[in-house]
Amino acid sequence: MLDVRAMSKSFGGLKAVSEASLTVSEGNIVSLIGPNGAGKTTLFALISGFLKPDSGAVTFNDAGITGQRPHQICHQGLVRTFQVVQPFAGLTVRENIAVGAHTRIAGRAAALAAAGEIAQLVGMGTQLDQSAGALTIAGRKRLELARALATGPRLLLLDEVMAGLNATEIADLVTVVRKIRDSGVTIFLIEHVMQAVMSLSDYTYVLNHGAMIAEGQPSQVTKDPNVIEAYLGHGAAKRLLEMEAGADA
Amino acid sequence: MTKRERILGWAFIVCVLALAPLFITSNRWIDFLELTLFVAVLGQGWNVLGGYGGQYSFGHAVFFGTGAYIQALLQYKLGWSPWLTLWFAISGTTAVAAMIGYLSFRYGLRGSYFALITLAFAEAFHVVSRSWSSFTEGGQGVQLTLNQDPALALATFQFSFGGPFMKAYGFYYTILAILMISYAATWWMEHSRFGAQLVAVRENEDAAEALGVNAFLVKMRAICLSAAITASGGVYYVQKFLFVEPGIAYGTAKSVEALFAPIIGGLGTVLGPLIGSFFIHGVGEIAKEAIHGVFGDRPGVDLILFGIILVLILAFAPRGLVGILERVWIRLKARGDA
Amino acid sequence: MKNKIKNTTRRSFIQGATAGTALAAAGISGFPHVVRAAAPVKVGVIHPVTGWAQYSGSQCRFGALAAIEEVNASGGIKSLGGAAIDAMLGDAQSKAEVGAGEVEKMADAGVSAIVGAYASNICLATTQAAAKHGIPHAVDVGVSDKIVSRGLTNTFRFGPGFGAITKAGVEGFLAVNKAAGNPTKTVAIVNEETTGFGAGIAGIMTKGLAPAGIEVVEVLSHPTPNKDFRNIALKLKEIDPDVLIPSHYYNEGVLFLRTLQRQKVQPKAIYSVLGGASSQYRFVSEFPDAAQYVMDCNHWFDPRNAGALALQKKTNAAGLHYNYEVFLAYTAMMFTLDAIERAGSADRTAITEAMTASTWGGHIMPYGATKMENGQNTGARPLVMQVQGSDIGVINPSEYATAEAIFPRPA
Amino acid sequence: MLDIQNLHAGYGQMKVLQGIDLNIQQGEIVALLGSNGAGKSTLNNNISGIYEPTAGAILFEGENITGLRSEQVVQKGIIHVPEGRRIFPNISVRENLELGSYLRGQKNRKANLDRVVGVFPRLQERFSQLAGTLSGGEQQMLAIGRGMMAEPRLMILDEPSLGLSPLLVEEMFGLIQDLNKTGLSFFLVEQNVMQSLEIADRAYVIENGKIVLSGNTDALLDDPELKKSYLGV
Amino acid sequence: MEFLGLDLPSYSWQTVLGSAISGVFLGSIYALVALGLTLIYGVLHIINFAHGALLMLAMYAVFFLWKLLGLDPYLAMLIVVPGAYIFGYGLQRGVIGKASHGRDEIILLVTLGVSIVIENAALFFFSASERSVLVPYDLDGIDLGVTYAVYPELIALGGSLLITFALWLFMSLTDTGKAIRAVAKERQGARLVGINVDHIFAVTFGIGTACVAAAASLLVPTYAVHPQIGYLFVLIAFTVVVLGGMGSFIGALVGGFLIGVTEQLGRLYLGESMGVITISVIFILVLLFRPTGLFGQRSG
Repeated sequence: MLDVRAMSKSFGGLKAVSEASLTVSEGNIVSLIGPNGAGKTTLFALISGFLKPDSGAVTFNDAGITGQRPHQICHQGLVRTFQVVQPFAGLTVRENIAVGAHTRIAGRAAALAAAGEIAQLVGMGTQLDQSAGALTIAGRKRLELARALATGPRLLLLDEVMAGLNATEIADLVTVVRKIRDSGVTIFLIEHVMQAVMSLSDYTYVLNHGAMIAEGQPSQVTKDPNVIEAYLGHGAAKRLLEMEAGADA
Repeated sequence: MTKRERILGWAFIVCVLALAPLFITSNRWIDFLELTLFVAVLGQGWNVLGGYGGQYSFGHAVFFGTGAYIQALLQYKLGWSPWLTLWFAISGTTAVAAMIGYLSFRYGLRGSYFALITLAFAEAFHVVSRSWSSFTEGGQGVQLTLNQDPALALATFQFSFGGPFMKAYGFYYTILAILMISYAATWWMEHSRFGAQLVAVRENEDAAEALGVNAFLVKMRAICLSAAITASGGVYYVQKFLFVEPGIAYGTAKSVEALFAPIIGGLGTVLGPLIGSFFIHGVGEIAKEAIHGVFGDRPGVDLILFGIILVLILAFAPRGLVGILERVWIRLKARGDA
Repeated sequence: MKNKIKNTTRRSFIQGATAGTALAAAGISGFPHVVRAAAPVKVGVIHPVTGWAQYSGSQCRFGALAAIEEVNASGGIKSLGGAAIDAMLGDAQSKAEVGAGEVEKMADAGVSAIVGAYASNICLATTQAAAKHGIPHAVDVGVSDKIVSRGLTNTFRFGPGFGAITKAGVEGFLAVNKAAGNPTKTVAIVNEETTGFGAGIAGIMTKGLAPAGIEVVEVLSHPTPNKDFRNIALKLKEIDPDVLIPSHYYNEGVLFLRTLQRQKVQPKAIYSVLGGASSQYRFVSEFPDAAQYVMDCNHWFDPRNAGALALQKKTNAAGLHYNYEVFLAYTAMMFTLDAIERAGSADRTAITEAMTASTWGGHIMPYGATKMENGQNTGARPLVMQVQGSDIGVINPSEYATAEAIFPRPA
Repeated sequence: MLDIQNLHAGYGQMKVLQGIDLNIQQGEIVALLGSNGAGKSTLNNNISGIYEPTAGAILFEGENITGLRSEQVVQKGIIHVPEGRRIFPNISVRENLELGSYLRGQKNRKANLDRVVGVFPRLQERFSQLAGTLSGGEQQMLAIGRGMMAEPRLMILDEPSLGLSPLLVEEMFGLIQDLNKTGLSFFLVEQNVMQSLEIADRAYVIENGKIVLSGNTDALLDDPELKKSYLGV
Repeated sequence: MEFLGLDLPSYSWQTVLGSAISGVFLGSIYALVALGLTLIYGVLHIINFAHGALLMLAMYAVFFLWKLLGLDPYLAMLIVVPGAYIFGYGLQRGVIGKASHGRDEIILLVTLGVSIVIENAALFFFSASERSVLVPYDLDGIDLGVTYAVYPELIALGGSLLITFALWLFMSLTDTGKAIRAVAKERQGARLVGINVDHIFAVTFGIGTACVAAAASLLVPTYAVHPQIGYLFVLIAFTVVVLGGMGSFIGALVGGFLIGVTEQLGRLYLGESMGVITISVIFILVLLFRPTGLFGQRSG
């Protein structure tokens, strides 16, 4: 469904993403992990049209979308959320979601009604008339998700929707994300919260220093020494192996 | 406020404005109301783009002036009926707005840069209107022929020499009609997809784009609607005073007047510019009367006050008078319920 | 503050005026006491006393109020049983629409006539608004000829319009030139084009000067305000005309003449037509060097008229400048009060009729008997003045002359 | 040296820190571990006076510094080298370093400058270059060097290894140890768990604004909880 | 003479050169006014609409010092410049900083409000009439052949170079200057080295205001003072700042000269009135196509 080929992007002298490729197939939950500063969000921005790649191509549903504007890409069914949540602070939750709903619904009343339904889906049914600026971090994350969902996407790019949430909130949101997938929306997510990644993903890509260093089933990926090094630092893999050896003994 | 309260509130305001002149025998106060409504129209023009769209224009006179000049020049040069020229004035100004909007938004000007470029356009139009004498009559301005035949008052869109009712109230109801149409248009916008997307762009352009909003197109529409409303103010001005010159049309006064009303009244609300206009003109009148007792005719008193009010509102009541009124209303209701 | 009137409140002025009348009445208490049964007559006085035209507007207001004060002090409107004139002051804030708004207020307050409103564009708006209510409106300055060419029956201009002034300017110049033995071959015109009052001057000048063999070699227009005259000075240096004919407002007049001085541009003469600075006492006192020998065809009082000189004294005493604004507004008000006296009524129509038929000759201007034609006083004419030393002397026409023209100017 | 008691803080209506207790002894390196959004930067910004906590207390050498402005905190000798370095990109490397002693250590500016370039000879090579043109590693050196110019007593290092290559990270941690030997205390916030635990004396693990784990680094290294929270296994 | 199909009047080279030189003089005035504006923009990202009003206020101060105390306008600088610094400092700290909530558009409106208050207060207290200072050396100067340069013009030109140089020295040599530049790009970093950012903001605004007061002293011998005088310069000063690059002193200087010369030549060939449109056109083109200006740094 989504195919990213040899994507590169530099800022100044710094290569933020270099030759990254990935595939997301329909109906899956695919995750993108990697340490801070690895270039994950940049890759999302490249896919969703917020940044223009230096080289590489994005294909979505067999159509090239490289270099298109974000709103055009959104209309084709690919929509992203932001790691740093970006609510329309002056609007209510319902109005926020309705902006997304307007992508497919012209009428104001219908869009507002649709917003209500989506809010129920992500568990914000009671907060509809609250000002978005007054939401907690968890509320904002849900709103971010709800708004994106309201556009009626085929593929949803979620950028760290779990970050900053507590265990119960994460568990709730994991359920919501599953529900969304089950309703037929493919999901591609950046996540730091490994529990979430492990329990949700069908497939995982690992990005470090802008390059893909591993991919595969989540359980396999976390055993990859490259990934462990990337996450826990130099020498970590060795130590972990020693620890495990010690534990086995 | 509930929807019902809002509708009732609007009905009340419309009735008061429509019937007010019938209870006011004084020309002075009708003139005061007329001027206030005129500024409320300019203010709504600004509000559509600045209040709802977050694009603060510092040169809105460019739309007022262009509307006024087209209205005046087509009558003056080609002898067209004002009822015909007004459509050209509004659509012509909209075209100018589309040009300015295209350049500004295509090249991604936001915030203070947008303010500066609108200012620059107003100045450029000012220079051209002043210097291109063969086309604009230059600094002398365009003076339309005054109709003194009461029978032709309606046909010439000039009410000063119409029948007693027309003479007294003709322009009042003209500006009121323009106000109603422009406010209805703004109301419609607020409750439409376009309005929702415009506000989304104001709040966060990137997030809006991510949700499928074509920010460029939305801003283009906003600047066009804004210009059309402002131009209709220009049409009224020309018909009322039969005169336009570069300073009136493109000077800073109109640009500033246009932004005072909505900011003080309440940005991004339909009612804001109207309340703001009434407030500043009311305060201005009172201030002038008060200062008169102490200093005589001294210039600038009302503007000093406007400036201070503007800064105070920006500092302490970013939602303007409408925000304050809403809070008071909610508190009153809470007390009533208790 | 130079302008005292500005500091007085409207109320205190009216009180002052009433007190003046009361005093006048007290002064003649030896005579049978005249009980003033007649209600005061309200006259509107609209000027831009704030905004860009504030200086001139305030000067105008002073002149108009001086006239009212004088009439009230000498017993009010006699045909109305000594009714006092009650001035209703309006501030046009230098904006046409505000001026029109002030007319509405005055219509409400029941004024019998309006005098004002200095700038042409404001006059266009106020006369039209006054026409709506049938209020006679005497225009004091407003030189645009459009003001009196719209067929408004309520509008009267006592002073000359732009066309008349330019024509008189040509005649005056030819006379001065001839007296000096026709030294002028070329002239250059420098005029403001923003408010359009200098527009059309080139055409009239070219036509008028051609028979005398004088060529208009260059017309240099500039906006108002204009902050730099260096280019114009440079062009003039290159063209090197015999005589310069500027026509603009005060501020530009000052800057222009100072720039000529700085750039050492020294034509045989500077002869302005409605030169904002040239024949203003303020300019002469602030920049005596730049003002020296400048000639100007402009509004001027009859220098032999005692009333004019009395007004000059009064103006100076008030710390104001005795410029055209003062005596034109004074005269326009006097003309209005004379019409009220003749009409013997505070009724607007009656006063309008009296204005139309006016033959008033008791004014301080060099106009002769009044004759209104479509609202324009056909006798109105400007004079030609020249700055000589610290004074401004009238040099043309000869019947009003107080000084001999110095032309060409000494190096 | 630093004693944080029941600290609550957040942004507007958003609560981030919900009762943090933490202390650092003179001469220690204390590490703070935690995932994105756990509240690490919020904690640092509240210590250094960028934000004001809503409740709780921060004591520095027994003195209550809660709610002091950042320049007052700097004056006390707490220097915060923030995440993302926050060097001044538009002025030269030298000027960056000089501004390090804007408030504190002004008198010994020259000597300190020599000391810093002694530690980071690379910076001297780039002295007149605009700081924004430096590479990521050099920028990190500059940020630490700038902090050293103020003669710090406690240095808060927020993600110093972010975006650095493994070799540079190694170098960085070695440096921290060297500086620590000169008596400087460190509060080290890192995602690079293993390496920071290797050099730190003690560590705290923060989750959702609360400290969930703390103790000596050796003990923590063997704690299975830690591995779980980082790799989810 | 024909240019791009337009039939332009032709002048002798002396006139054209003279006009260009006069553009340099005019440009030095523009640069003077723009210096403070660009400093304030560079750090505070404030497009200071009150700049013209502050210029006007300072010009009145110079005028009254001359009128009442007989103080030469250039000497008046010794009083006006420190006074303006204090006024500017207080204005930023007490009004603009407090009212603007740190949002660019709001700052714009606040400074607009401040300018309206100052301008109309001047109108209220000083009236609209023009007031001129006449210095004894008003007409003395140097004959450059194609044009005369009087001392007030030469002093203004020298002043603009000197003040630019002095500002540059201040910004590169003093800790405060470095702090100002540091704050311009990195506020949080500045806080963390102990810079009181609010104070630096106000200092910057103060210095910007002091610059405009110095400009006022240099302007007064040539230009009459009235409440609207600021408006005459400020729009052009914005153009200069945008052209030169927001925050760049050398840009302000070069931009000032460029605009001055362009305007004078524009007026020479297109007419005094239409000629000034060159300024608006440059303004619009730079904003659209090169918003960083000639010497501006890329933002972000």
